[in-house]
Amino acid sequence: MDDTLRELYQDVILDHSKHPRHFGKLVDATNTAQGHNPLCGDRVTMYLKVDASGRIADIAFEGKGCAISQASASLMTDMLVGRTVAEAEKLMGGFLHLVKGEDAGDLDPDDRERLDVMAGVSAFPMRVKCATLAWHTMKSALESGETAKTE
Amino acid sequence: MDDTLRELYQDVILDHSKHPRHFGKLVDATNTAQGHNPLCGDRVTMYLKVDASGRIADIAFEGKGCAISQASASLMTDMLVGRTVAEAEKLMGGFLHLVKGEDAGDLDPDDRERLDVMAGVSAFPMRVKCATLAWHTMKSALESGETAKTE
Amino acid sequence: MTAQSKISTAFDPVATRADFPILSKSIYGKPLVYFDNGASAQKPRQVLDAMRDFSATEYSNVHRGVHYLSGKATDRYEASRRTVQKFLGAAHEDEIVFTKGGTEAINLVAYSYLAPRIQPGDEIVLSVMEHHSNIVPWHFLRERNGAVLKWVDIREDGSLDIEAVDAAITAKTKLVAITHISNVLGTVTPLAEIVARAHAKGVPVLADGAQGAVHELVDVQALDVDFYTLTAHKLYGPTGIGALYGKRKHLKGMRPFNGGGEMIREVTRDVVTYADPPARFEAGTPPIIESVGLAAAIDYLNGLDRAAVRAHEHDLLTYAREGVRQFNWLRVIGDAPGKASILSFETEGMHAHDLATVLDREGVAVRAGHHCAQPLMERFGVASTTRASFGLYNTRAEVDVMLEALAKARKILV
Amino acid sequence: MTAQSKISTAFDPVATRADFPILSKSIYGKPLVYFDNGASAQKPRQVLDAMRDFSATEYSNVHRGVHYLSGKATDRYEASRRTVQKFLGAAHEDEIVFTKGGTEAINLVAYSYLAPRIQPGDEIVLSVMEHHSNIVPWHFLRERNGAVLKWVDIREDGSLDIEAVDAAITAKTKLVAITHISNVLGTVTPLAEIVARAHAKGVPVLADGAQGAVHELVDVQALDVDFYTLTAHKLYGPTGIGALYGKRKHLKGMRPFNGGGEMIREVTRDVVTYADPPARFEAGTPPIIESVGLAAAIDYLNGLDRAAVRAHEHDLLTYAREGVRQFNWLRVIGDAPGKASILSFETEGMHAHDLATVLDREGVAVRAGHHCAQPLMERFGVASTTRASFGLYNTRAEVDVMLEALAKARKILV
Ligand SMILES: Cc1ncc(COP(=O)(O)O)c(C=O)c1O
Ligand SMILES: Cc1ncc(COP(=O)(O)O)c(C=O)c1O
Repeated sequence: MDDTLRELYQDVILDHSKHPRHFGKLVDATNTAQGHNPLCGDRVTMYLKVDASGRIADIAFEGKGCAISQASASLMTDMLVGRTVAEAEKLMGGFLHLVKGEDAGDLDPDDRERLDVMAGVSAFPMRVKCATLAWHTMKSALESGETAKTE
Repeated sequence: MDDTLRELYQDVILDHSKHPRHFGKLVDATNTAQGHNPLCGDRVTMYLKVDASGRIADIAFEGKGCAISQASASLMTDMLVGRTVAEAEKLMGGFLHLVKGEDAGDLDPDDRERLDVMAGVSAFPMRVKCATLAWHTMKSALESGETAKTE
Repeated sequence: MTAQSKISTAFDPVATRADFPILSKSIYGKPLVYFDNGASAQKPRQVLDAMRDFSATEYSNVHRGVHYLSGKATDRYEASRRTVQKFLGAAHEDEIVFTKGGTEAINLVAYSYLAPRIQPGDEIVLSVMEHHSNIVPWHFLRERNGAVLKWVDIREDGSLDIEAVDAAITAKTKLVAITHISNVLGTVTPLAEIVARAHAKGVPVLADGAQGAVHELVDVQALDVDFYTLTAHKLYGPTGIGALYGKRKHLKGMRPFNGGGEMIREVTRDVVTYADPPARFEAGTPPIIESVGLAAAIDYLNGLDRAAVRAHEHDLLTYAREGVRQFNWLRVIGDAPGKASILSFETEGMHAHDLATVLDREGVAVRAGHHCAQPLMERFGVASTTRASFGLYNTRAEVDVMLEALAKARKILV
Repeated sequence: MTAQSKISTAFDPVATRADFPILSKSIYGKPLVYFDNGASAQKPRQVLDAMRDFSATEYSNVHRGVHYLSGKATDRYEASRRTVQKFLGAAHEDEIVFTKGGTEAINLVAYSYLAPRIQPGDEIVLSVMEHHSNIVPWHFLRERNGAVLKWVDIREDGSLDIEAVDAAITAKTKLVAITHISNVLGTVTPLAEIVARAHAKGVPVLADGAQGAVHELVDVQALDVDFYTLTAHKLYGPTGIGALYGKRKHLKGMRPFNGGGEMIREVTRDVVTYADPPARFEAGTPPIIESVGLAAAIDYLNGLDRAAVRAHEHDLLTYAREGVRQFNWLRVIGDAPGKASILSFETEGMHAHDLATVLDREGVAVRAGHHCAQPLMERFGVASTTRASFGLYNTRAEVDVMLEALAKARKILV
């Protein structure tokens, strides 16, 4: 059995992809964005509720995609809910480095550990875009609500 | 000195090209055609006067071009004037074979000898079109008066 | 096992493998099993050698030059045209236009033939299994000229009902644009019949031969098709070149597509007149070296027993089709009778991309995605499929590797 | 004499000759003297090797594939884009669109940028020394959209008067389309100034860089030019590929050119949405192997001291220019200050084709004809010229061979 494959498709990932957290719509979203991965045609829609204090009060996502993109979206929503926008942005920055096999910077050790399940993607350059789709879409949602896509 | 070159640019050819016979217009032409060699941009216009008995009573040509195309046009007009259309066609067929180094068929020995000055062209495949331009144009003029070109 | 062993009337796929340098490659320590031929085929050294030798000994720009190399290069380029002419069974060499690929060949017809003939409301008939190359140029005519696209559905097994095509052709139809072979389903369309039906109503037919020229023995005169396109890189030839076959009567009446050198008769400040076909449609320096590669690829194919190659590819398809029956989580999409060696499938609970990633680690290159055929994906209600497309050099043993890899993927992913 | 001897800051043309296999060829028993570089340059083995190695080890179709070879090929293709980006000094890689050649690059701008912006009476400014590639696409817009072509004359020495360009730009001008270097005269146009003048009036500028990219060190940002085109085969690279540089702001607003795979975002039966640049303009399988060849050609050039190459080419031009002064029957056309290494001339009493034939028999490859620049021929009142265009591998000794051959031709032809 191929270790890098096992590392990529570890149980946490498969679990997230099969039972995605925060899957669905938010009727009272303050920010939304759509993401699209032209490589595989995968799509994701992000719904956010940012409260007056700049905290992500609620999150949901919809979309179809591969295990990596679904797991990544699920993990992200799970981790971001309840954080401030600034915290979310720091985490997102760290993640985008991590999946490319780059230095993720000084993340909180707990966050680091949770994100680490996605680190295996860095050995699969063709799949990095799958992992980052949800995160780029989240960024768009936070910024402007415009359509994001992984290039 | 390169023999094939001398053969190509022999005195008869250079003389014809510098002093083309039948150069000019025919005001009372019965058939005319324009020819164009897209390779070099050379052009020729043929003017014919075919009489009631199907004889080429007069011929003239105008145009600019390289020594080969000018000489060929001059030689052709010189040889065709006074012949019947049928005779002209036979000669033209023979010439088109000759310049490609193919069997020219059973030409009249005198004709054959006069045409032979052009035979050197067959060693220069890039220049065959220069030699045939006037002849193709003549063919067009005889047939329909449409624009001819060497392909 | 040498390239020279192809002397029997049969065909030895194992022997031909030696001609393709890339096939001896390992991927993550596993032998490469290249099943992405539908996207692009690998190239035999005969093609690579021909291009290199030409570049190193006879290269120059073509046409309009008087010097030796210009003559050589022009001769080779025009000889390549005749090679394509014979390969497609065209009556005249001037019916072959070199293009940058299959896509450009179709666009050329859209821009130069159809656009000036379209009135708002005029119809273009096409099937739901077309490749985007045979869809988007017609969408342009919809967007820009008011054309209407009339879609012909296919049967559940992927086959095309000739009556459905016929029914779609009306008095407003200006062109039937149909693939010869579907790049996703492998379906071979009944091209000669489609042409007969269309011509009966006075409508010309363009066939997208990107896949058809690879798997079928094409005779454009027998098919009586008006336009036929091919692309070299799927035909074991180079990238950067394809060809359009068009009947003389059509090409003669078409306006130019790109403007530039070689396609003009005369240019002045005020007017321009155009050269005859095929030059009219070959503006600029053409893919000269690639034309030599395309001719070498065709020569290579002609050197094989093509009927035997076809039988071999069909055997691979049948073998693989049988092999995947063991997986009750796998649904094959496209089972039309007589289909070409392309096997697309959907896998329950596994996304095509994840599957392709696992297969890749086993050395097996398949394609996952919409295969530039989104309307077809929609027709079957899938976002994507996994596709194994077999080429002449593939073997049953390779199919076995894929089958094992599929079973492994199931274990990892579900 | 080896390829490795290029370590000094200077440049050794004789050493580089070993890199070009074709240069050791004999023509009719005479060493090849290749002076037809303006039409197309020869290719170093570094380019041929790169293409072959890539084809034999990393080839696959690009984009959308998940498997290993697809990733490799995509990486190489996109790396080639960055190589071109750096070569032209573009700010962003998505400003580089791969095309089939220089001609297609200009046509892309005509079809996708200008056509939808032209109202009848709108003007396009161009010079009388443009190549047909930078004329005919604009004639199409005249024929089809009612555009007016405004021709800027040149001075007798072939130089361009910036005031004449400025004067031609009016409130109706939609584009200035101008060559960077004339393929007949060698004239280098004052591109940065032209751009400045045009921009002052709000008019964008397209520069035809087919020759400019070969002889000048291009920096599109410094030039501030809106569009810049190049073609690989003149740049010691392969046929079948070229590139368009376009400013982001322009490309983003342009409609697609060819329709097909890779250039879409989504295709349904009813609508189609398009990908962002550069993908939007790269329909179908692109010239993948050729992109590797183009990058290898640029790498090759970058490995030389390009300023020294330029100086060398200039030396050849000066030497040849001096050399032909001995022939009182020869008139050079184009003597603009600072011109590139292209020497066109007319010969009294000898037609260019006859001359070229004699030169060919001496092994000297020159071009004879209108050089796809008929309006320029008309400007100088000639039907054709003979053109010697020098490349980096040419030498003074070769110029001597040509000069002798010219004298010989005179004897034979007059
Ligand atoms: C059926 C079909 N048509 C058209 C094309 C387009 O060919 P190309 O990408 O070479 O232009 C392809 C391949 O991509 C194809 O499979
Ligand atoms: C100045 C100029 N522009 C455009 C072109 C066209 O380039 P290509 O033939 O590669 O398309 C050429 C060369 O033929 C040229 O010299």
